[in-house]
Amino acid sequence: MNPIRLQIPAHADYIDLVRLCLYGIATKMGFTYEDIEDMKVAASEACNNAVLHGSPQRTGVIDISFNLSATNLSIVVKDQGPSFNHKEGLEKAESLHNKKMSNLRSGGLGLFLMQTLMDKVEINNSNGTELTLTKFVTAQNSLDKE
Amino acid sequence: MNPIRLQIPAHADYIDLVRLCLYGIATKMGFTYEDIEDMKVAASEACNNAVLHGSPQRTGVIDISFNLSATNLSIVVKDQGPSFNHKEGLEKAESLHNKKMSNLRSGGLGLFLMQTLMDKVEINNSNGTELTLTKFVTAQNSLDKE
Amino acid sequence: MSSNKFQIHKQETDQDNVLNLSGELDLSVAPQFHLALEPVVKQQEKTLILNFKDLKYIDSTGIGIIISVLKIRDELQAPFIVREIPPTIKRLFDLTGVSEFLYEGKENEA
Amino acid sequence: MSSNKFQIHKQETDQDNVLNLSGELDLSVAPQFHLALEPVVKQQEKTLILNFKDLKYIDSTGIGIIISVLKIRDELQAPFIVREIPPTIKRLFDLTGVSEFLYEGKENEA
Ligand SMILES: Nc1ncnc2c1ncn2[C@@H]1O[C@H](COP(=O)(O)OP(=O)(O)O)[C@@H](O)[C@H]1O
Ligand SMILES: Nc1ncnc2c1ncn2[C@@H]1O[C@H](COP(=O)(O)OP(=O)(O)O)[C@@H](O)[C@H]1O
Repeated sequence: MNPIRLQIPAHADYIDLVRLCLYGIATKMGFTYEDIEDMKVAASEACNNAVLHGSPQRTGVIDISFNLSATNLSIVVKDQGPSFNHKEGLEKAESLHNKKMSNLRSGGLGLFLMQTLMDKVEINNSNGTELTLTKFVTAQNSLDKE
Repeated sequence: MNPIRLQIPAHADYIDLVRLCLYGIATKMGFTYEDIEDMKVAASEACNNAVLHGSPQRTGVIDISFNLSATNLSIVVKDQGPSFNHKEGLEKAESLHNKKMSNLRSGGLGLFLMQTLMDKVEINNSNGTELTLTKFVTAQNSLDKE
Repeated sequence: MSSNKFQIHKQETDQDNVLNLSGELDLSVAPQFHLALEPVVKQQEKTLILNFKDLKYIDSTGIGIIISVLKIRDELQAPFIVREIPPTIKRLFDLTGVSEFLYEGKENEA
Repeated sequence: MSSNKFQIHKQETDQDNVLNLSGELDLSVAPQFHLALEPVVKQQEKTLILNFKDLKYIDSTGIGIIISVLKIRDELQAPFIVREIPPTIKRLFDLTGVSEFLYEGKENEA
Protein backbone atom coordinates (compact mmCIF):
# COMPACT_ATOMS: atom_id res chain seq x y z
CA MET A 1 0.00 0.00 0.00
CA ASN A 2 1.06 3.58 -0.55
CA PRO A 3 2.45 5.15 2.59
CA ILE A 4 0.71 8.07 4.25
CA ARG A 5 2.90 11.15 3.92
CA LEU A 6 2.98 14.29 5.99
CA GLN A 7 5.18 17.30 5.36
CA ILE A 8 5.49 20.06 7.95
CA PRO A 9 7.58 23.23 8.16
CA ALA A 10 10.72 22.50 10.18
CA HIS A 11 9.40 24.31 13.22
CA ALA A 12 8.44 23.05 16.68
CA ASP A 13 4.90 24.42 16.33
CA TYR A 14 3.90 21.70 13.88
CA ILE A 15 5.26 18.58 15.57
CA ASP A 16 1.96 17.98 17.36
CA LEU A 17 0.39 17.36 13.94
CA VAL A 18 2.71 14.40 13.54
CA ARG A 19 1.44 13.00 16.84
CA LEU A 20 -2.16 13.61 15.79
CA CYS A 21 -1.72 11.77 12.47
CA LEU A 22 0.21 8.98 14.12
CA TYR A 23 -2.57 8.59 16.67
CA GLY A 24 -5.15 8.24 13.90
CA ILE A 25 -3.09 5.72 11.98
CA ALA A 26 -2.02 3.63 14.96
CA THR A 27 -5.60 3.45 16.27
CA LYS A 28 -6.74 2.09 12.91
CA MET A 29 -4.01 -0.52 13.01
CA GLY A 30 -5.13 -1.78 16.42
CA PHE A 31 -2.08 -0.77 18.45
CA THR A 32 -2.58 -0.65 22.21
CA TYR A 33 -2.86 2.67 24.04
CA GLU A 34 0.60 2.17 25.54
CA ASP A 35 2.22 1.38 22.18
CA ILE A 36 0.61 4.49 20.70
CA GLU A 37 1.94 6.68 23.50
CA ASP A 38 5.41 5.18 23.00
CA MET A 39 5.33 5.86 19.26
CA LYS A 40 4.11 9.41 19.81
CA VAL A 41 7.13 10.17 21.97
CA ALA A 42 9.60 8.42 19.65
CA ALA A 43 8.28 10.17 16.54
CA SER A 44 8.34 13.52 18.33
CA GLU A 45 11.97 12.93 19.37
CA ALA A 46 12.86 12.32 15.74
CA CYS A 47 11.04 15.50 14.70
CA ASN A 48 12.60 17.51 17.53
CA ASN A 49 16.02 16.49 16.24
CA ALA A 50 15.06 17.31 12.67
CA VAL A 51 14.02 20.79 13.81
CA LEU A 52 16.94 21.40 16.18
CA HIS A 53 19.81 19.72 14.34
CA GLY A 54 18.53 19.02 10.85
CA SER A 55 17.35 22.44 9.73
CA PRO A 56 20.17 24.91 10.22
CA GLN A 57 18.17 27.86 8.89
CA ARG A 58 14.81 26.66 10.20
CA THR A 59 13.41 27.46 6.78
CA GLY A 60 13.13 23.88 5.60
CA VAL A 61 10.56 21.18 5.87
CA ILE A 62 10.38 17.79 7.52
CA ASP A 63 8.98 14.81 5.63
CA ILE A 64 7.28 12.12 7.62
CA SER A 65 5.99 8.94 6.07
CA PHE A 66 3.94 6.25 7.73
CA ASN A 67 4.37 2.80 6.20
CA LEU A 68 1.59 0.46 7.24
CA SER A 69 1.71 -3.28 6.96
CA ALA A 70 -0.28 -6.03 8.64
CA THR A 71 2.53 -6.65 11.11
CA ASN A 72 4.14 -3.28 11.75
CA LEU A 73 4.21 0.47 11.36
CA SER A 74 7.37 2.19 10.15
CA ILE A 75 7.62 5.93 10.65
CA VAL A 76 10.25 7.62 8.50
CA VAL A 77 11.36 11.14 9.48
CA LYS A 78 13.50 12.94 6.95
CA ASP A 79 15.28 16.28 7.12
CA GLN A 80 17.68 18.03 4.72
CA GLY A 81 20.27 18.91 7.34
CA PRO A 82 23.92 17.99 7.90
CA SER A 83 24.94 14.43 8.63
CA PHE A 84 26.22 13.32 12.02
CA ASN A 85 27.94 10.28 13.45
CA HIS A 86 24.75 8.34 13.87
CA LYS A 87 26.40 4.97 14.56
CA GLU A 88 28.14 6.44 17.55
CA GLY A 89 25.02 8.39 18.48
CA LEU A 90 22.89 5.26 18.57
CA GLU A 91 25.51 3.21 20.41
CA LYS A 92 26.31 5.80 23.03
CA ALA A 93 22.71 6.81 23.69
CA GLU A 94 22.06 6.07 27.34
CA SER A 95 19.72 6.79 30.22
CA LEU A 96 20.51 8.54 33.50
CA HIS A 97 20.54 5.32 35.48
CA ASN A 98 23.53 5.02 37.81
CA LYS A 99 24.73 8.52 37.08
CA LYS A 100 25.66 11.17 39.61
CA MET A 101 23.62 14.37 39.80
CA SER A 102 26.69 16.37 38.82
CA ASN A 103 27.12 14.33 35.65
CA LEU A 104 23.59 14.78 34.39
CA ARG A 105 23.12 16.66 31.13
CA SER A 106 19.81 18.16 30.19
CA GLY A 107 20.13 16.89 26.60
CA GLY A 108 20.99 13.66 24.87
CA LEU A 109 17.96 11.52 25.75
CA GLY A 110 16.29 11.62 22.32
CA LEU A 111 18.07 8.75 20.61
CA PHE A 112 17.93 6.73 23.84
CA LEU A 113 14.16 7.13 24.06
CA MET A 114 13.63 6.26 20.40
CA GLN A 115 15.60 3.03 20.86
CA THR A 116 13.82 2.18 24.09
CA LEU A 117 10.31 2.92 22.89
CA MET A 118 10.48 1.42 19.39
CA ASP A 119 11.31 -2.09 18.20
CA LYS A 120 13.80 -0.85 15.60
CA VAL A 121 15.61 2.44 14.89
CA GLU A 122 17.55 2.89 11.66
CA ILE A 123 19.38 5.98 10.45
CA ASN A 124 20.42 6.72 6.90
CA ASN A 125 22.60 9.78 6.67
CA SER A 126 23.56 9.84 3.02
CA ASN A 127 21.46 12.86 2.09
CA GLY A 128 20.10 14.73 5.07
CA THR A 129 18.99 12.49 7.89
CA GLU A 130 16.45 9.74 7.35
CA LEU A 131 15.41 8.06 10.54
CA THR A 132 13.18 4.98 10.46
CA LEU A 133 11.25 3.98 13.56
CA THR A 134 9.51 0.60 13.50
CA LYS A 135 6.97 -0.90 15.88
CA PHE A 136 5.40 -4.32 15.55
CA VAL A 137 1.71 -4.81 16.15
CA THR A 138 1.66 -7.33 18.98
CA ALA A 139 -0.24 -10.58 18.52
CA GLN A 140 -3.25 -9.79 20.72
CA ASN A 141 -4.02 -6.61 18.84
CA SER A 142 -3.02 -7.51 15.33
CA LEU A 143 -4.64 -5.80 12.36
CA ASP A 144 -8.23 -6.84 11.76
CA LYS A 145 -8.59 -7.36 8.08
CA GLU A 146 -11.69 -5.93 6.53
CA MET B 1 5.31 29.82 5.10
CA ASN B 2 5.54 26.35 3.64
CA PRO B 3 2.18 24.61 3.47
CA ILE B 4 1.48 21.49 5.49
CA ARG B 5 1.07 18.56 3.14
CA LEU B 6 -0.69 15.27 3.64
CA GLN B 7 -0.85 12.43 1.13
CA ILE B 8 -3.19 9.50 1.65
CA PRO B 9 -4.07 6.43 -0.41
CA ALA B 10 -7.20 7.17 -2.46
CA HIS B 11 -9.37 5.07 -0.19
CA ALA B 12 -12.23 6.00 2.13
CA ASP B 13 -10.44 4.49 5.13
CA TYR B 14 -7.93 7.34 5.31
CA ILE B 15 -10.19 10.37 4.96
CA ASP B 16 -10.55 10.68 8.73
CA LEU B 17 -6.82 11.47 8.87
CA VAL B 18 -7.52 14.58 6.82
CA ARG B 19 -10.11 15.64 9.38
CA LEU B 20 -7.68 14.94 12.22
CA CYS B 21 -4.91 17.04 10.65
CA LEU B 22 -7.32 19.79 9.75
CA TYR B 23 -8.59 19.84 13.31
CA GLY B 24 -5.05 20.28 14.65
CA ILE B 25 -4.21 23.04 12.18
CA ALA B 26 -7.48 24.96 12.53
CA THR B 27 -7.28 24.85 16.33
CA LYS B 28 -3.81 26.40 16.18
CA MET B 29 -5.14 29.14 13.92
CA GLY B 30 -7.87 30.06 16.36
CA PHE B 31 -10.88 29.06 14.29
CA THR B 32 -14.13 28.62 16.21
CA TYR B 33 -15.54 25.18 16.93
CA GLU B 34 -18.31 25.71 14.38
CA ASP B 35 -15.90 26.84 11.64
CA ILE B 36 -13.74 23.79 12.31
CA GLU B 37 -16.73 21.46 12.01
CA ASP B 38 -17.72 23.16 8.74
CA MET B 39 -14.22 22.77 7.30
CA LYS B 40 -14.06 19.12 8.37
CA VAL B 41 -17.21 18.37 6.38
CA ALA B 42 -16.14 20.41 3.34
CA ALA B 43 -12.67 18.83 3.22
CA SER B 44 -14.19 15.37 3.60
CA GLU B 45 -16.60 16.06 0.73
CA ALA B 46 -13.65 16.98 -1.47
CA CYS B 47 -11.82 13.81 -0.45
CA ASN B 48 -14.93 11.67 -0.93
CA ASN B 49 -15.16 12.95 -4.51
CA ALA B 50 -11.45 12.36 -5.07
CA VAL B 51 -11.91 8.76 -3.92
CA LEU B 52 -15.21 8.13 -5.73
CA HIS B 53 -14.74 10.07 -8.96
CA GLY B 54 -11.06 10.97 -9.09
CA SER B 55 -9.39 7.61 -8.70
CA PRO B 56 -10.82 5.27 -11.30
CA GLN B 57 -8.69 2.33 -10.22
CA ARG B 58 -8.60 3.26 -6.53
CA THR B 59 -4.89 2.64 -6.64
CA GLY B 60 -3.86 6.27 -6.58
CA VAL B 61 -3.24 8.80 -3.90
CA ILE B 62 -4.86 12.05 -2.83
CA ASP B 63 -2.70 15.08 -2.05
CA ILE B 64 -4.00 17.53 0.49
CA SER B 65 -2.21 20.75 1.32
CA PHE B 66 -3.07 23.22 4.04
CA ASN B 67 -2.00 26.77 3.31
CA LEU B 68 -1.96 28.87 6.44
CA SER B 69 -1.94 32.63 6.53
CA ALA B 70 -2.85 35.14 9.20
CA THR B 71 -6.25 35.71 7.64
CA ASN B 72 -7.31 32.40 6.15
CA LEU B 73 -6.80 28.68 5.65
CA SER B 74 -6.84 27.21 2.16
CA ILE B 75 -7.22 23.48 1.83
CA VAL B 76 -6.22 22.09 -1.56
CA VAL B 77 -7.38 18.58 -2.44
CA LYS B 78 -5.81 17.08 -5.54
CA ASP B 79 -6.49 13.84 -7.38
CA GLN B 80 -5.16 12.39 -10.64
CA GLY B 81 -8.54 11.44 -12.06
CA PRO B 82 -10.54 12.51 -15.12
CA SER B 83 -11.78 16.05 -15.49
CA PHE B 84 -15.45 16.97 -15.25
CA ASN B 85 -17.61 19.97 -16.03
CA HIS B 86 -16.83 21.70 -12.79
CA LYS B 87 -18.27 25.10 -13.79
CA GLU B 88 -21.64 23.51 -14.35
CA GLY B 89 -21.15 21.33 -11.27
CA LEU B 90 -20.55 24.33 -9.03
CA GLU B 91 -23.37 26.37 -10.55
CA LYS B 92 -25.98 23.64 -10.47
CA ALA B 93 -25.11 22.40 -6.99
CA GLU B 94 -28.24 22.81 -4.88
CA SER B 95 -29.92 21.75 -1.68
CA LEU B 96 -33.15 19.81 -1.26
CA HIS B 97 -35.14 22.87 -0.25
CA ASN B 98 -38.49 23.15 -2.05
CA LYS B 99 -38.12 19.79 -3.72
CA LYS B 100 -40.67 17.03 -3.77
CA MET B 101 -39.89 13.72 -2.11
CA SER B 102 -40.12 11.96 -5.46
CA ASN B 103 -37.49 14.26 -6.94
CA LEU B 104 -34.89 13.70 -4.22
CA ARG B 105 -31.63 12.04 -5.22
CA SER B 106 -29.39 10.47 -2.65
CA GLY B 107 -26.29 12.02 -4.26
CA GLY B 108 -25.17 15.39 -5.44
CA LEU B 109 -24.89 17.29 -2.17
CA GLY B 110 -21.07 17.37 -1.99
CA LEU B 111 -20.36 20.46 -4.08
CA PHE B 112 -23.35 22.21 -2.53
CA LEU B 113 -22.05 21.59 0.99
CA MET B 114 -18.52 22.71 0.11
CA GLN B 115 -19.87 25.99 -1.26
CA THR B 116 -22.18 26.51 1.69
CA LEU B 117 -19.65 25.67 4.40
CA MET B 118 -16.60 27.46 2.99
CA ASP B 119 -16.00 31.08 2.01
CA LYS B 120 -14.55 30.17 -1.38
CA VAL B 121 -14.44 27.05 -3.57
CA GLU B 122 -12.22 26.95 -6.66
CA ILE B 123 -11.69 24.06 -9.04
CA ASN B 124 -8.79 23.64 -11.43
CA ASN B 125 -9.28 20.72 -13.76
CA SER B 126 -6.32 20.99 -16.07
CA ASN B 127 -4.49 17.95 -14.72
CA GLY B 128 -6.58 15.79 -12.47
CA THR B 129 -8.85 17.75 -10.17
CA GLU B 130 -7.48 20.39 -7.83
CA LEU B 131 -10.10 21.77 -5.52
CA THR B 132 -9.29 24.73 -3.26
CA LEU B 133 -11.43 25.39 -0.20
CA THR B 134 -10.83 28.66 1.64
CA LYS B 135 -12.10 29.85 5.01
CA PHE B 136 -11.34 33.21 6.58
CA VAL B 137 -10.46 33.47 10.23
CA THR B 138 -13.15 35.75 11.58
CA ALA B 139 -12.12 38.91 13.40
CA GLN B 140 -12.87 37.81 16.93
CA ASN B 141 -10.74 34.72 16.65
CA SER B 142 -7.94 35.92 14.41
CA LEU B 143 -4.53 34.35 14.59
CA ASP B 144 -2.58 35.32 17.70
CA LYS B 145 0.90 36.11 16.59
CA GLU B 146 3.65 34.65 18.69
CA MET C 1 -8.94 -2.04 9.61
CA SER C 2 -10.47 -2.02 13.06
CA SER C 3 -11.02 1.51 14.10
CA ASN C 4 -14.55 1.14 15.50
CA LYS C 5 -15.13 4.66 14.34
CA PHE C 6 -18.83 4.02 13.76
CA GLN C 7 -21.20 1.82 15.72
CA ILE C 8 -24.82 0.87 15.30
CA HIS C 9 -26.71 -0.42 18.31
CA LYS C 10 -30.04 -2.00 17.39
CA GLN C 11 -33.09 -2.18 19.65
CA GLU C 12 -36.14 -4.06 18.50
CA THR C 13 -39.60 -3.95 20.07
CA ASP C 14 -43.01 -5.11 18.88
CA GLN C 15 -43.66 -1.69 17.37
CA ASP C 16 -40.23 -0.28 16.50
CA ASN C 17 -36.88 -0.92 14.96
CA VAL C 18 -34.48 1.55 16.59
CA LEU C 19 -30.95 2.06 15.26
CA ASN C 20 -28.76 4.05 17.65
CA LEU C 21 -25.86 5.53 15.70
CA SER C 22 -22.60 6.56 17.32
CA GLY C 23 -19.19 7.76 16.17
CA GLU C 24 -18.35 9.05 12.70
CA LEU C 25 -20.62 8.21 9.79
CA ASP C 26 -18.44 8.80 6.74
CA LEU C 27 -17.74 7.18 3.38
CA SER C 28 -15.66 4.39 4.91
CA VAL C 29 -18.54 3.09 7.02
CA ALA C 30 -21.36 3.56 4.50
CA PRO C 31 -21.38 -0.19 3.70
CA GLN C 32 -21.76 -0.94 7.42
CA PHE C 33 -24.76 1.41 7.67
CA HIS C 34 -26.36 -0.08 4.54
CA LEU C 35 -25.94 -3.55 5.99
CA ALA C 36 -27.66 -2.58 9.24
CA LEU C 37 -30.54 -0.92 7.38
CA GLU C 38 -31.08 -3.76 4.97
CA PRO C 39 -33.18 -6.06 7.26
CA VAL C 40 -35.32 -3.22 8.68
CA VAL C 41 -35.86 -0.59 6.00
CA LYS C 42 -38.63 -2.54 4.26
CA GLN C 43 -40.45 -3.69 7.40
CA GLN C 44 -43.65 -1.71 6.92
CA GLU C 45 -45.38 -2.83 10.07
CA LYS C 46 -42.74 -1.39 12.39
CA THR C 47 -41.70 2.22 12.87
CA LEU C 48 -38.09 2.74 11.83
CA ILE C 49 -36.29 5.05 14.23
CA LEU C 50 -32.79 6.48 13.79
CA ASN C 51 -31.32 7.92 16.98
CA PHE C 52 -28.44 10.32 16.36
CA LYS C 53 -27.65 11.15 19.98
CA ASP C 54 -24.09 9.82 19.96
CA LEU C 55 -23.24 10.57 16.34
CA LYS C 56 -20.24 12.87 16.14
CA TYR C 57 -19.90 13.35 12.39
CA ILE C 58 -21.94 13.06 9.24
CA ASP C 59 -21.45 14.30 5.68
CA SER C 60 -23.23 13.92 2.34
CA THR C 61 -22.54 10.18 2.38
CA GLY C 62 -24.67 9.67 5.48
CA ILE C 63 -27.23 12.25 4.42
CA GLY C 64 -27.53 10.45 1.08
CA ILE C 65 -28.28 7.18 2.84
CA ILE C 66 -30.92 8.88 4.97
CA ILE C 67 -32.51 10.27 1.80
CA SER C 68 -32.66 6.79 0.32
CA VAL C 69 -34.32 5.52 3.52
CA LEU C 70 -36.80 8.42 3.36
CA LYS C 71 -37.74 7.53 -0.19
CA ILE C 72 -38.20 3.83 0.51
CA ARG C 73 -40.31 4.49 3.63
CA ASP C 74 -42.36 7.08 1.76
CA GLU C 75 -43.13 4.67 -1.05
CA LEU C 76 -44.12 1.98 1.44
CA GLN C 77 -46.10 4.56 3.44
CA ALA C 78 -44.25 3.20 6.46
CA PRO C 79 -43.40 5.29 9.53
CA PHE C 80 -39.87 6.69 9.86
CA ILE C 81 -38.68 8.87 12.73
CA VAL C 82 -35.37 10.53 13.64
CA ARG C 83 -34.43 11.37 17.20
CA GLU C 84 -32.00 13.40 19.33
CA ILE C 85 -30.08 15.11 16.54
CA PRO C 86 -27.01 16.95 17.94
CA PRO C 87 -26.66 20.64 16.92
CA THR C 88 -23.71 20.18 14.51
CA ILE C 89 -25.58 17.46 12.66
CA LYS C 90 -28.88 19.35 12.76
CA ARG C 91 -27.08 22.25 11.11
CA LEU C 92 -26.10 20.05 8.16
CA PHE C 93 -29.61 18.62 7.90
CA ASP C 94 -30.96 22.19 7.80
CA LEU C 95 -28.41 23.47 5.27
CA THR C 96 -28.96 20.59 2.89
CA GLY C 97 -32.73 20.81 3.34
CA VAL C 98 -33.17 17.19 4.36
CA SER C 99 -34.72 18.49 7.62
CA GLU C 100 -37.83 19.41 5.68
CA PHE C 101 -38.46 15.75 4.96
CA LEU C 102 -37.62 14.34 8.38
CA TYR C 103 -40.11 13.75 11.16
CA GLU C 104 -38.42 14.34 14.49
CA GLY C 105 -39.98 12.20 17.18
CA LYS C 106 -39.54 12.54 20.92
CA GLU C 107 -38.65 9.68 23.22
CA ASN C 108 -41.80 7.63 24.09
CA GLU C 109 -43.30 8.36 20.74
CA ALA C 110 -43.57 6.08 17.78
CA MET D 1 -0.20 30.71 17.21
CA SER D 2 -2.74 30.32 19.93
CA SER D 3 -3.26 26.68 20.58
CA ASN D 4 -3.18 26.75 24.39
CA LYS D 5 -1.70 23.32 24.19
CA PHE D 6 0.26 23.80 27.41
CA GLN D 7 -0.72 25.73 30.51
CA ILE D 8 1.04 26.52 33.75
CA HIS D 9 -1.05 27.49 36.72
CA LYS D 10 1.03 28.95 39.55
CA GLN D 11 0.14 28.81 43.24
CA GLU D 12 2.33 30.63 45.74
CA THR D 13 2.24 30.25 49.51
CA ASP D 14 4.63 31.30 52.27
CA GLN D 15 6.44 27.99 52.02
CA ASP D 16 5.95 26.83 48.43
CA ASN D 17 6.00 27.74 44.80
CA VAL D 18 3.70 25.27 43.06
CA LEU D 19 3.55 25.03 39.26
CA ASN D 20 0.59 22.99 38.03
CA LEU D 21 1.32 21.80 34.51
CA SER D 22 -1.39 20.81 32.07
CA GLY D 23 -1.62 19.89 28.39
CA GLU D 24 1.30 18.91 26.18
CA LEU D 25 4.83 19.85 27.19
CA ASP D 26 6.80 19.61 23.96
CA LEU D 27 9.52 21.51 22.13
CA SER D 28 7.16 24.28 21.03
CA VAL D 29 6.28 25.28 24.59
CA ALA D 30 9.73 24.85 26.16
CA PRO D 31 10.27 28.66 26.15
CA GLN D 32 6.96 29.11 28.00
CA PHE D 33 8.04 26.57 30.66
CA HIS D 34 11.46 28.22 31.03
CA LEU D 35 9.79 31.59 31.46
CA ALA D 36 7.52 30.29 34.23
CA LEU D 37 10.45 28.65 36.03
CA GLU D 38 12.73 31.64 35.81
CA PRO D 39 11.34 33.63 38.77
CA VAL D 40 11.03 30.59 41.09
CA VAL D 41 13.85 28.16 40.34
CA LYS D 42 16.43 30.11 42.34
CA GLN D 43 14.21 30.93 45.33
CA GLN D 44 16.03 28.82 47.90
CA GLU D 45 13.76 29.62 50.84
CA LYS D 46 10.67 28.13 49.21
CA THR D 47 9.99 24.55 48.17
CA LEU D 48 9.57 24.29 44.42
CA ILE D 49 6.76 21.89 43.53
CA LEU D 50 5.86 20.67 40.05
CA ASN D 51 2.44 19.06 39.84
CA PHE D 52 2.00 16.85 36.75
CA LYS D 53 -1.60 15.79 37.41
CA ASP D 54 -3.05 17.28 34.22
CA LEU D 55 -0.02 16.86 31.98
CA LYS D 56 -0.91 14.72 28.96
CA TYR D 57 2.41 14.57 27.16
CA ILE D 58 6.11 14.98 27.82
CA ASP D 59 9.25 14.07 25.89
CA SER D 60 12.98 14.61 26.25
CA THR D 61 12.50 18.37 25.91
CA GLY D 62 10.45 18.53 29.11
CA ILE D 63 12.57 15.92 30.86
CA GLY D 64 15.67 17.97 29.96
CA ILE D 65 14.16 21.05 31.58
CA ILE D 66 13.35 19.04 34.71
CA ILE D 67 16.96 17.86 34.81
CA SER D 68 18.18 21.43 34.63
CA VAL D 69 15.83 22.35 37.51
CA LEU D 70 17.10 19.35 39.50
CA LYS D 71 20.70 20.49 39.05
CA ILE D 72 20.03 24.10 40.02
CA ARG D 73 18.04 23.10 43.11
CA ASP D 74 20.71 20.56 44.06
CA GLU D 75 23.46 23.14 43.86
CA LEU D 76 21.45 25.58 45.96
CA GLN D 77 20.51 22.77 48.35
CA ALA D 78 16.95 23.97 47.93
CA PRO D 79 13.90 21.67 48.19
CA PHE D 80 12.28 20.41 44.98
CA ILE D 81 9.29 18.08 44.86
CA VAL D 82 7.26 16.50 42.06
CA ARG D 83 3.64 15.45 42.52
CA GLU D 84 0.85 13.38 40.96
CA ILE D 85 2.74 11.99 37.98
CA PRO D 86 0.33 10.19 35.58
CA PRO D 87 1.31 6.63 34.57
CA THR D 88 2.34 7.40 30.97
CA ILE D 89 4.64 10.17 32.16
CA LYS D 90 5.96 8.12 35.09
CA ARG D 91 6.91 5.45 32.59
CA LEU D 92 9.11 7.92 30.68
CA PHE D 93 10.66 9.20 33.92
CA ASP D 94 11.48 5.59 34.86
CA LEU D 95 12.84 4.62 31.43
CA THR D 96 15.11 7.66 31.22
CA GLY D 97 16.21 7.22 34.84
CA VAL D 98 15.23 10.73 35.91
CA SER D 99 12.92 9.10 38.49
CA GLU D 100 15.98 8.18 40.55
CA PHE D 101 16.69 11.86 41.12
CA LEU D 102 13.14 13.03 41.77
CA TYR D 103 11.54 13.26 45.18
CA GLU D 104 7.84 12.50 44.90
CA GLY D 105 5.89 14.37 47.54
CA LYS D 106 2.30 13.76 48.56
CA GLU D 107 -0.34 16.44 48.85
CA ASN D 108 -0.02 18.26 52.23
CA GLU D 109 3.70 17.74 52.24
CA ALA D 110 6.37 20.25 51.47
N1 LIG E 1 18.35 14.87 12.50
C1 LIG E 1 19.59 15.13 12.96
N2 LIG E 1 20.45 15.88 12.21
C2 LIG E 1 21.69 16.16 12.67
N3 LIG E 1 22.17 15.71 13.86
C3 LIG E 1 21.37 14.97 14.64
C4 LIG E 1 20.05 14.63 14.23
N4 LIG E 1 19.49 13.86 15.21
C5 LIG E 1 20.41 13.75 16.18
N5 LIG E 1 21.56 14.40 15.85
C6 LIG E 1 22.78 14.47 16.67
O1 LIG E 1 22.75 13.45 17.66
C7 LIG E 1 22.83 14.02 18.97
C8 LIG E 1 22.06 13.22 19.97
O2 LIG E 1 20.66 13.34 19.73
P1 LIG E 1 19.63 13.06 20.90
O3 LIG E 1 19.97 11.78 21.57
O4 LIG E 1 18.28 13.16 20.32
O5 LIG E 1 19.87 14.21 21.98
P2 LIG E 1 19.77 15.81 21.84
O6 LIG E 1 19.03 16.12 20.58
O7 LIG E 1 19.04 16.23 23.06
O8 LIG E 1 21.20 16.28 21.84
C9 LIG E 1 22.36 15.44 18.81
O9 LIG E 1 22.88 16.30 19.80
C10 LIG E 1 22.87 15.80 17.41
O10 LIG E 1 24.23 16.16 17.45
N1 LIG F 1 -12.71 15.01 -7.99
C1 LIG F 1 -13.61 14.77 -8.97
N2 LIG F 1 -13.25 14.15 -10.11
C2 LIG F 1 -14.13 13.90 -11.09
N3 LIG F 1 -15.43 14.26 -11.02
C3 LIG F 1 -15.88 14.90 -9.92
C4 LIG F 1 -14.99 15.20 -8.85
N4 LIG F 1 -15.71 15.86 -7.91
C5 LIG F 1 -16.98 15.95 -8.37
N5 LIG F 1 -17.09 15.38 -9.58
C6 LIG F 1 -18.34 15.30 -10.40
O1 LIG F 1 -19.27 16.24 -9.92
C7 LIG F 1 -20.49 15.57 -9.53
C8 LIG F 1 -21.14 16.28 -8.35
O2 LIG F 1 -20.36 16.10 -7.17
P1 LIG F 1 -21.03 16.22 -5.74
O3 LIG F 1 -21.83 17.47 -5.68
O4 LIG F 1 -19.96 16.10 -4.71
O5 LIG F 1 -22.05 15.01 -5.61
P2 LIG F 1 -21.81 13.43 -5.69
O6 LIG F 1 -20.37 13.16 -5.54
O7 LIG F 1 -22.64 12.88 -4.59
O8 LIG F 1 -22.34 13.03 -7.05
C9 LIG F 1 -20.07 14.14 -9.26
O9 LIG F 1 -21.13 13.25 -9.42
C10 LIG F 1 -18.98 13.95 -10.30
O10 LIG F 1 -19.52 13.63 -11.55
